[in-house]
Amino acid sequence: MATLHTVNKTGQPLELCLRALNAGDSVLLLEEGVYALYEAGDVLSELLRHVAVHVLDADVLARGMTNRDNLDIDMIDYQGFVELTETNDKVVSWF
Amino acid sequence: MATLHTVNKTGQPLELCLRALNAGDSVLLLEEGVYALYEAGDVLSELLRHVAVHVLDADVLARGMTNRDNLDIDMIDYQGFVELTETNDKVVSWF
Amino acid sequence: MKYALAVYGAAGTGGQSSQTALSFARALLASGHEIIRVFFYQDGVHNASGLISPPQDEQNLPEQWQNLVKEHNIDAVVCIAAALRRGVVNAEEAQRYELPGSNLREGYELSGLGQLLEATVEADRFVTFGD
Amino acid sequence: MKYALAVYGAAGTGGQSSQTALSFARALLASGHEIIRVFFYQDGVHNASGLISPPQDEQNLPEQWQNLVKEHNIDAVVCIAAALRRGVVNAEEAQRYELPGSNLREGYELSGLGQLLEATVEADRFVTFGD
Amino acid sequence: MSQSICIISTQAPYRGQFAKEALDAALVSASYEIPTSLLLMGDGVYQVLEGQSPDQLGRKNIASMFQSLELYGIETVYIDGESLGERGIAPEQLLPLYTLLEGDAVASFLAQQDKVLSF
Amino acid sequence: MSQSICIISTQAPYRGQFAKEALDAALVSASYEIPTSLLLMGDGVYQVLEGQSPDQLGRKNIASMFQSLELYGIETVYIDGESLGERGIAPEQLLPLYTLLEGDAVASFLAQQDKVLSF
Repeated sequence: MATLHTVNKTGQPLELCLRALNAGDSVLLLEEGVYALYEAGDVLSELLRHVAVHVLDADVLARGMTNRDNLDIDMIDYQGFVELTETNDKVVSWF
Repeated sequence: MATLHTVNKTGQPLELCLRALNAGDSVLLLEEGVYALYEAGDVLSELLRHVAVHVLDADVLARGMTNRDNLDIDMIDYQGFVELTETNDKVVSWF
Repeated sequence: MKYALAVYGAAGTGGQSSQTALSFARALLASGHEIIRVFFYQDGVHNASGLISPPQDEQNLPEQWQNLVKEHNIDAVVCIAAALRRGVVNAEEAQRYELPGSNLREGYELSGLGQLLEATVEADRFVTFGD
Repeated sequence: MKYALAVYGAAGTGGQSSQTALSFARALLASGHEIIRVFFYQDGVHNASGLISPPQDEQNLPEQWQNLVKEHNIDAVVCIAAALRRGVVNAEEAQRYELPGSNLREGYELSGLGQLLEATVEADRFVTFGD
Repeated sequence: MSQSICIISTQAPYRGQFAKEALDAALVSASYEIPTSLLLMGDGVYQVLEGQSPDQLGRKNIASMFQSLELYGIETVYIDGESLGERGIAPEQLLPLYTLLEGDAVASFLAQQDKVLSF
Repeated sequence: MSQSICIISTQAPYRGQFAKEALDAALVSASYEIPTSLLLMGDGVYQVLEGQSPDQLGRKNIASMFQSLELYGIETVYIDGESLGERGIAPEQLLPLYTLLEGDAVASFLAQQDKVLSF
């Protein structure tokens, strides 16, 4: 039962998501959750070793965060978001 | 120019308030800001040495936080809130 | 003293600011202070909607606000830009924007941000109730 | 696959969830998936208000939602309890609660939380768009 | 319809209607005879602090609403232990109807659920 | 009416209308010839990150709205340095129209203001 976790803010939503992850899960950062690229670099690097982390391109571009793509996080569009919901068995939203 | 700072949440509002305080200012914790009694005990103890900290009774009672009154923070009602706005020169709201 | 208040939140949704502001306003008046204006901004504009029906076992904050405004003849201004994007309109705006109806309670005026700044400067104390 | 969506936020206020959910819904349909229900909850009920006029230089999300609902014949349910406390009502509820008007857009049904749970269970995938 | 539903509630008790809506959803779910669990995380743990008196806020007591869960066959509320610890809350300050999930137990619990609703 | 007004903006750029409303308030205030300053703190500092492209969100570019401030005589935007540091943002990633307030400077700056509006 792999799970897609969506995270739309840093702070509590991101922290709670981190403790709910199982091996094989995926994380999608969207809306203000993309600020994790700025605020949680260390956490993300650690995270990337265990689960797949994606960011939604529209939200990254909107906020001018492109200069942080050195973190090598997979940037996807809404089509990619849909595919993540197909390949995972369920979706949990953290907000 | 003494200032009354109202804080209605822990997290960013409380953190920003802390760095905006001058000697002689007052802080009023209200709404979800009263959870600072649980989450920021050390910060509050430190704070109490420099500025006057108050909590709004209606919000403390609503949330069942009465067992934390060992922190010796002044509990006031709305009348007391009004008085704080009289004795300070201005009000800054952190939310 | 002269007070001006800004209310940013709707009743019973999001934060608690509508309720807090109302209690504070009552305490102000009980202390003999004057409220020169209440400015309803952001989701606070919903407090002026006439279509809200809270559950019977909860207080009706929009009604209580309206009663306070009437009783004390308070200058209650609803930010027009915030109200239009949230669907709170009077008959005049409904006509201008060709909307199928209007819902602003009596006693409230739709107006611009200038009313907030003016009140801020004219008041001895300005208090924001953020949501 | 069969999807059910829950939308918790209003358009252009608070968070961004209304816009995100709309983009996701369009991408779902473009991929050939079926949306068995969209449940508008919390501040999401404002998306069904017919009195909203966003600024002309911004997109009109309530209108875009309504177009999507019509075009694809989507079962669009607005939580009745959440709607009543936020002032979003149809003619029937307006009469029941003696309100001076109604504002629910065409194409939306006011109903209870059972519709959310039913859709959650019946769908292959359930996605919440929190605000 | 033997799918299991978990309702996660992460907001403080009088923050909008989040806490009440999560409880409503749990009750409706259980009344449809769906296997239902309720999990409190983050600020959601404040919902079950004893001694709440929200009369002055004109709100109903959230803690007391938890008592109706049992009538619908929801006999325990799951609580993230780490969220308690972060807030310095001792288990004896809570309503006595919970099951603590410590460490990885939250993640494994969620992995077993078919659908998750968040509030 | 020589009172000074400071507008504090603490929310990220596309979170509701907070950022835009703070800018609107600053412009109206300045147009009334009130001495006006704008202070970004917390997530508010994200408002002036260069390179924002919010077209796909159907929103106007917040960063570009800052350019109208100068027309109304608001020649600098005050930024809390600590908020930048916490987010690992370098000053050169920002629009070039700010004054950094470091350490106690934020508190002393606020002490000088007659009225403060928060967004």
